[in-house]
Amino acid sequence: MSLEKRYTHETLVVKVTGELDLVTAEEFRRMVDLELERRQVRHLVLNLAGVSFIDSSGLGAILGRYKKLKSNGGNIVIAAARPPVFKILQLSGFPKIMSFCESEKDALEVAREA
Amino acid sequence: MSLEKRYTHETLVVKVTGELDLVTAEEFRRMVDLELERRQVRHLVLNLAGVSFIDSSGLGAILGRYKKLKSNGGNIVIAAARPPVFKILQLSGFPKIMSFCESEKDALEVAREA
Amino acid sequence: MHNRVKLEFNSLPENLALARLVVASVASQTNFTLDDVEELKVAVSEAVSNSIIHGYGNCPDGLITLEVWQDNAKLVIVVSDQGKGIADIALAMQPAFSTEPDRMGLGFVFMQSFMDDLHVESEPAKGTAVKLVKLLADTNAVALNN
Amino acid sequence: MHNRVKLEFNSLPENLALARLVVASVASQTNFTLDDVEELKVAVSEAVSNSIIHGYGNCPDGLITLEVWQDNAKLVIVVSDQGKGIADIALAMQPAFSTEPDRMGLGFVFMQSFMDDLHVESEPAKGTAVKLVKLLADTNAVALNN
Ligand SMILES: Nc1ncnc2c1ncn2[C@@H]1O[C@H](COP(=O)(O)OP(=O)(O)O)[C@@H](O)[C@H]1O
Ligand SMILES: Nc1ncnc2c1ncn2[C@@H]1O[C@H](COP(=O)(O)OP(=O)(O)O)[C@@H](O)[C@H]1O
Repeated sequence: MSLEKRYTHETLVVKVTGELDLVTAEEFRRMVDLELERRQVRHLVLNLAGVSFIDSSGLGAILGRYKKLKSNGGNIVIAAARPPVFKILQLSGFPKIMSFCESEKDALEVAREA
Repeated sequence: MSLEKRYTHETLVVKVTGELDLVTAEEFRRMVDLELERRQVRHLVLNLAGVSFIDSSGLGAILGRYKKLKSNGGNIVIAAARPPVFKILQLSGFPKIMSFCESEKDALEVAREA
Repeated sequence: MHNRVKLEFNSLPENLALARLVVASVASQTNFTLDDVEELKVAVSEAVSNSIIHGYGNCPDGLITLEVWQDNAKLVIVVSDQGKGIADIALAMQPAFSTEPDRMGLGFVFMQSFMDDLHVESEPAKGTAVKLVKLLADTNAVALNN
Repeated sequence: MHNRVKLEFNSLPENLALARLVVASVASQTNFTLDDVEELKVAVSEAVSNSIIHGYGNCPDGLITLEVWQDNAKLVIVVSDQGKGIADIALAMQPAFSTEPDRMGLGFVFMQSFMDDLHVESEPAKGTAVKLVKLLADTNAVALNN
């Protein structure tokens, strides 16, 4: 798994590539939390276009970041999840608590207007 | 493994994609021999650009076709083998008995002039 | 075609990807769709993660066994450990139940959603075996009985 | 990191790709280069092909065991079968020697070329075990003794 990060308008954009399982969820958690400590982050846009696999450990890592941001009035916007990954996020009820967009561009707009 | 075949000037051009091992060498053997029976083939150009793996079973299948063609005054020209595949062909002495080319186009010319 | 594969490995999280690869590789020898294979990977990832985290408490010295077999009607996966076991299986399988505060309790939910049959055997201090069955699409009705 | 993985499978040619995957997956957890991994795949493919073709005479009911373990200095692979065995190991290992007319007798040559150490144990009617050792580049000198 690899992460690409950029920061714009109080929004952290993280592009994830690879598999999000027990091993990589821990890396994801560490690397995102480091950014959350370093900067003034309200919203997190997660571009999942490059994620080929996710299981409940990966979901747990996303949900953990959601809780942190929520307590500061922020949220997560998920962009470009592939069908099998989207199916799992949906099964877990994620669409009830965060927005989903087709593209990173749309996700950034949703974050900016939130 | 998959094969793409075309026929031009008594030369059969076969583009191989995938892994050439015990399982697929047998398919390769069957499919190439079918063409050799069907048509007037003097030379065989093997485009190996898409071959990601080869072992001695794959080599054996190529060598078997070589022997058939040789007995009719023909030969095999190998095109575009990737470095790990080329290394194995080299270790086995193939460059001593057949030509190697960078591209399928060059290989066709070598076959036409032979 | 009938095939049977058994993988034994240490309870290292790094072996999760390997367990998924083995299942995907056996499943792709059969007529499973790409979507089926993705779902099998999730189910096996949950079962093996549970052996690592819960069974062996994240200690890498435990041994996990993954067995995969298939016939013309179904693919069967058994993941087993000799770890700490589950005291109350029915409780453990409830959605959102977890004994770890930072986990979601969705492992069994995913196994259940993505497989046609799920069977858990476990004994405290002895270990846990999770059996997962996926039927081939065209044989959905007949093959659950063996 | 120390890791140990054992795969048991039927002598089906379709399982060759699986054996290569398992070795590649364990090797990629260590510092092996991509070229090293390619060579490991060839060596294991030759050993497993031999068990299928020679050990079990292409009958798919045989059982083949692939063990892979690694430490900081090397990767060790053992491929074993309970097939027909080798009467004269030294003869069998000679380049271009094969008991099958349409095979090239290059299997052991490749195993030898691509690995740092190769050891064959075999007994007629009992079976064959082939041990393959690959050292990590920076430890090439020291680690062959265990
Ligand atoms: N292999 C196992 N060994 C011991 N306990 C287990 C095992 N698998 C599951 N459990 C128990 O079942 C509970 C629920 O598992 P699961 O639904 O996968 O959720 P989670 O892994 O998020 O806790 C776990 O929290 C654990 O207490
Ligand atoms: N696992 C095995 N069981 C029985 N015989 C074997 C085994 N592996 C190798 N041999 C014998 O050793 C010979 C040489 O093997 P190898 O160098 O791999 O060449 P090839 O596979 O092309 O015959 C084989 O022809 C066979 O007689």
